[in-house]
Amino acid sequence: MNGDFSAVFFVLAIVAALVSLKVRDLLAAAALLSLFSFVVALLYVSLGAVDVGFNEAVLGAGVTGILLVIAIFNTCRRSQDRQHRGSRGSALGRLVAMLGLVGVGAVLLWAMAGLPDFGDPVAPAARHLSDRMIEGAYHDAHTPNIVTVMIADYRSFDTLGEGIVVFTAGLACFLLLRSERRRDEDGPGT
Amino acid sequence: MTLESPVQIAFLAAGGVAHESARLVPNASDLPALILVPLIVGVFLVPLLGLLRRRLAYVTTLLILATYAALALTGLRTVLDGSAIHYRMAGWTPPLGIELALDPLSAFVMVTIAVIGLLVTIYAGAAVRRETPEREVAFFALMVVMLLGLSGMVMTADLFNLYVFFEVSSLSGYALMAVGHRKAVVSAYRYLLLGTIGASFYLLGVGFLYVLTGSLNMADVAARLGDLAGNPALSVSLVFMVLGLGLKMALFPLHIWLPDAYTYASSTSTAIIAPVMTKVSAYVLIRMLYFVYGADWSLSELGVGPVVAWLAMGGVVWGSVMALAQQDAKRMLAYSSVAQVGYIGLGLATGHPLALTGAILHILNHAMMKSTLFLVTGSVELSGGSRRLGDWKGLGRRMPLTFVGFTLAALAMVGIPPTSGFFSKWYLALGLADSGQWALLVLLILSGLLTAGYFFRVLERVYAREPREGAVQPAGEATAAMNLPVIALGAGTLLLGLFNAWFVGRVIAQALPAGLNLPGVS
Amino acid sequence: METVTHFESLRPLWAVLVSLLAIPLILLSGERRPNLRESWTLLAAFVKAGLVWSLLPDVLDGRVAVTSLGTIVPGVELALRVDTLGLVFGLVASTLWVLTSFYSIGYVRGAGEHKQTRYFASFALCLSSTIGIAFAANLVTFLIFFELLSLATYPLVIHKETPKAIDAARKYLSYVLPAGLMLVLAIVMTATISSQQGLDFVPGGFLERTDASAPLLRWLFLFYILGVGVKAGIMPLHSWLPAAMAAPTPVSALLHAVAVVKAGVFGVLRVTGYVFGPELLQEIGVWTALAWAAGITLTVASLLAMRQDNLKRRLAYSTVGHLSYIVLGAALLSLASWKGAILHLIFHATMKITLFFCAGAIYVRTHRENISEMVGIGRQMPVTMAAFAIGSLGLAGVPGINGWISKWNLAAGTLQADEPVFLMLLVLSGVLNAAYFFPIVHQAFFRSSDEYPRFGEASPLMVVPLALTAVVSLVLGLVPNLGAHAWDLASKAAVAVIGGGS
Amino acid sequence: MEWLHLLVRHWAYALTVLLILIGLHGMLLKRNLLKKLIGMNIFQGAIILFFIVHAYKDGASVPIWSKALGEHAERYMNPVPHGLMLTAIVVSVATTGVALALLSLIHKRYGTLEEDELLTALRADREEV
Repeated sequence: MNGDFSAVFFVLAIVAALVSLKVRDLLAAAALLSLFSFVVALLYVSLGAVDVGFNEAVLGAGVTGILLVIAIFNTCRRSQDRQHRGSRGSALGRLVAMLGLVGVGAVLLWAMAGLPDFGDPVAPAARHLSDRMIEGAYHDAHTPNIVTVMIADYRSFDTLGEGIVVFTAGLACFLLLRSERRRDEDGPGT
Repeated sequence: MTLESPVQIAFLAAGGVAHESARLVPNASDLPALILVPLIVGVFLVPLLGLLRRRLAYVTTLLILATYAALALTGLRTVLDGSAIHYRMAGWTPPLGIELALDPLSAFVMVTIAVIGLLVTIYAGAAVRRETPEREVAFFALMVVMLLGLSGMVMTADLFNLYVFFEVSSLSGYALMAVGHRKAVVSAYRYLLLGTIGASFYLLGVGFLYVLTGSLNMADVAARLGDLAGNPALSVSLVFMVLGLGLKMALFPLHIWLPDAYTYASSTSTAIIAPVMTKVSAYVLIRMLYFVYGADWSLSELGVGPVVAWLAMGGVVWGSVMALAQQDAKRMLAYSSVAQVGYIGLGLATGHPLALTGAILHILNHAMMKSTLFLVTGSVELSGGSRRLGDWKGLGRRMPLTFVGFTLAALAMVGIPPTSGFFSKWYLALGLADSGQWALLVLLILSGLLTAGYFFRVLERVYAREPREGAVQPAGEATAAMNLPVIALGAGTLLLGLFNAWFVGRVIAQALPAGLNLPGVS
Repeated sequence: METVTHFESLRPLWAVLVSLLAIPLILLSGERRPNLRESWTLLAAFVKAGLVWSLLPDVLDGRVAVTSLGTIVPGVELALRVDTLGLVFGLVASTLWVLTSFYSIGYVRGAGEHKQTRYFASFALCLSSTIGIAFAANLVTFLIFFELLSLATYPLVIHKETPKAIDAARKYLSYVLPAGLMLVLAIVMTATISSQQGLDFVPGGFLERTDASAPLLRWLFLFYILGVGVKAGIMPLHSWLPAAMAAPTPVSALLHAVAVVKAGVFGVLRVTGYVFGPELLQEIGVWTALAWAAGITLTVASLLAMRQDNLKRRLAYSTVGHLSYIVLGAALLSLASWKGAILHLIFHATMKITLFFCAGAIYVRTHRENISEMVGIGRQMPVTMAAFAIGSLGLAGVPGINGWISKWNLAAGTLQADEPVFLMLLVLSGVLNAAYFFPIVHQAFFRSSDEYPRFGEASPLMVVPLALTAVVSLVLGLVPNLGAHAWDLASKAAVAVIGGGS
Repeated sequence: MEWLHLLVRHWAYALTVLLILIGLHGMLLKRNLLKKLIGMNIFQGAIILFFIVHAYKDGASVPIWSKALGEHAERYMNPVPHGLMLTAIVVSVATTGVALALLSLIHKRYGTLEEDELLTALRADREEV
């Protein structure tokens, strides 16, 4: 795999993200978000994370996109993205938010000096746990895909949690959307 | 592959239970997993039985939480000698696999969650049916899910696993927060956005830690941090942890989601979420600061301690002042939560064993007080009253039992001895004094006045005023099932206060991180 | 110095608990069975007084009863210990509660007060806290009961639930709660700097010069005085007290003339004598500040008292002044001044409660509160007004009544401490006392008014207690050592704190 | 100059940071609630990317065991972040699902997803529970 090749996907992803936040047609924005996810999925693959890439393509680009589109059809298509009408509180809020963004960016860039180089094969993360998994996975589980061994065996508890998260989302939607149906039967809310 | 783990765990649980019945003694080494089993089973069992008969959901939840509470108490008793039980999920040694750790601190928080969860559930039987009609099954199931998520967060010794359970509890929390008042959906949405930022910041912090150490197990990470002290990336990881957890625990000024969310959610939602959700985040922060990063480096050397301490104090003052200005009981309590979380933040940021003791004690303490108070607002509303404090005049005579609980909890909030509220502040104050933080000490003491201001205002109305014409008044006393938890929790604050020395000596002294020892406790 | 032995006993604990246990019984009896309810109060009052009195022989023999209830915070026990000073306060409060209980019954029934159950329950809680304060063995125990007392008094101040009462209650809280917090602050600081672990009260003080720098100790002393000084009515912290006169008169009589304010004064004695101790106070030099605060308070309060037309308010200002006598005695740190202070703690209680009882009796009979409306009342309520005369003469320091003895000792104390200026203030204040009390007595007996219908005395439930306290004041003035051995107790406590020599 | 060096060596990280900021910007400053959600997706995607970027090893292959590569750890990408992020992606989609349920409720109740209009509507909504 060639890491430098992924630079292209990076740039594409950034463009897709920016445009998706910019456009006022929400449907287009949703489509662009799907595109973003898809590009990111390609990026994952180009970085050697095939499983994550597939997952992102299916869930990120696919499921999220579809959910968004359904939601948009149920609500409204246009985003006004209007500049707020200058209430002082919200102007202050924007200022604080901007400052927060700048702060987060600065802090993250400052961290750069302490991080191992991109692609460094002897970085701590590349050695400790990683080595033990790569060397032990096939031996332990007789499955060639190390990531599969990891999520299904070494860290199966995470996967249980993941299952519960999905289940929770289902329950949450049930709790929320069911209520609305009842309200409709009662008559439209004001 | 998703199915494999529940099966594994169920198998494990069956094994554990069989073992137990054979020897009539719980097998202590299985306890960490065993405690979670009822909740994991409950997540699936509650909706399943609920589909059969709606009422079964409530009963099942009650049984499951009772089992959970019993197990959590057993767990606490087992580790009170200061030991810790480590359980390897699926049998893999950490850091390869995920480890659950039951030590005095996690057992203590677990018991807090369990007890509050159980008592609120007793209350919820009637309340949920009224507040979220026809959706009790989902409501109770989500409640169990949330408690599972929180318990997972408390027990896991793995940084990423903690994130997963973080999200489990958050997602169910968002949903629970969205039922209630019509406006609740909007506040829940805001909560979701900010909560996601919080969780993601935490994840980012984990990312940095992983990149620097190559490990995810807390103990392992802590051991491998040794020579990284000067690394900016390590500092940044801590910053994001504090920001992320600060958001979830509503540390000032990251509390902005809280007042609306607590005000508009249904009374049961608030009563279950307000006491435990922010506290568990505080607990995780304690874990990170003291057990992973090490307090010497994180609080003192990096200077996070003073910053968080002063922000927390800012939260105490701001929350109290805002609470003073509220006319809506729930909103007042919500702001008071901001203030009370400030006390916890203050204690954990000071780095002094006594202050940390105060913070840990306040976790339980505030959980009890706040759930009592929110339950009382719920009782008033469900009995036909209003949340407007102006309409609370004369309620003391109309709902005498309910307001016994309220009064006890309010006095504890103000910090009148011998309620527990006094003692958590006492330890905080001792810690601040001993570490020479005079300014914070004086502010801490004076903040009690603000709290007194908004609670005595209510007590005066409740007991010494006549209801005005046309006030929305409750029909009468709440039901026994609603009053039982209220009184039990209110009395709990008194008992915890009277026996705080025992409690601190037996439980919290064991829960303190190594190197921090309480003076006067052997 | 004689030897002191300690012995375990549950009597101090029962003395605290007995009125606490009466509360559920009072609540259960409720408004529907007032006689049963009141019998609980009376029973508790008698048992409590009996328990406290039973400790008197022990204390006189130098044996100190101790009850330990286990650790309350690490290193500090929740413990009761009946030392001489504590017993003095306990005797005063518990004995007067018996009389006040009878009087209360007469008063609330006569005045037709509402929510009488809450009233009696709160009263019982107040008494438990007061005895707890008296017997507290260490600072933390003291603090717990001190705060409990603040809280328990609140329902009594707000009792009438009129706008005036509500305002008074707010004012009361806004004084005593910050004070309580100051006390917490002070105790936290003490726990941090002191080398003594248990924070136990020690005659002569347990703080030492080496514990902290002098400025810090001065701050600490200030926080203590702010903490206990509000209840002790030291100016400018006094103004809750006249406002609290909105409460029913028995409350004013027992709590705002005896229990609550004396708890404050008692706190001053504890802090000066048992926490700091005379030596340390001399060294850091704060005693003069306290003495001046007390000296100014007792003068100004007497002046203000003259301007009050409302009888209870006048008595309240008089109380403020007399509390400062005690504070002054404590601050002067001499043997005689301490003896005088402790004696005044007892004697002022008997005299002032008489005066309040009288004010209440007049109110119940005539519904008049203002002095200007009480012209000639002595002819209709002769017993009441005779008692009033005894009380006020005593407070003014007329020989033969017990106030004279304590004042004499205080005066001697100023000379022992070589501070004659305070003697001048004492004398001046005595004159002012006379100036604001005598006109009341004079106009009651020697001026007649035609506007009165016939009133007659109030119910015996009220008249007997007030006559009794007046007689007690008189008798103690002649034989101060009778019964409670007040003189011996005061001497013992003063010697313990100041030491026999100086 | 040193900064530039750093930037070159960490270009992938720097671009990830940029994505994080874009996502956060959308969440915090967009006035449409759905746009905020899109921002959230970008933000979460960027954090996932952060992990994947740090799993990359120069000259390594995908973490699937093969005889040709043998048990030489340095020849495979770091599988740990990959496994973690599989979970994280699911979590992020679940969150989006709940958020969308909330959004449709908000729209049903208040008829708008614009923050400004929503604030006005909320202020007008005085209904007690």
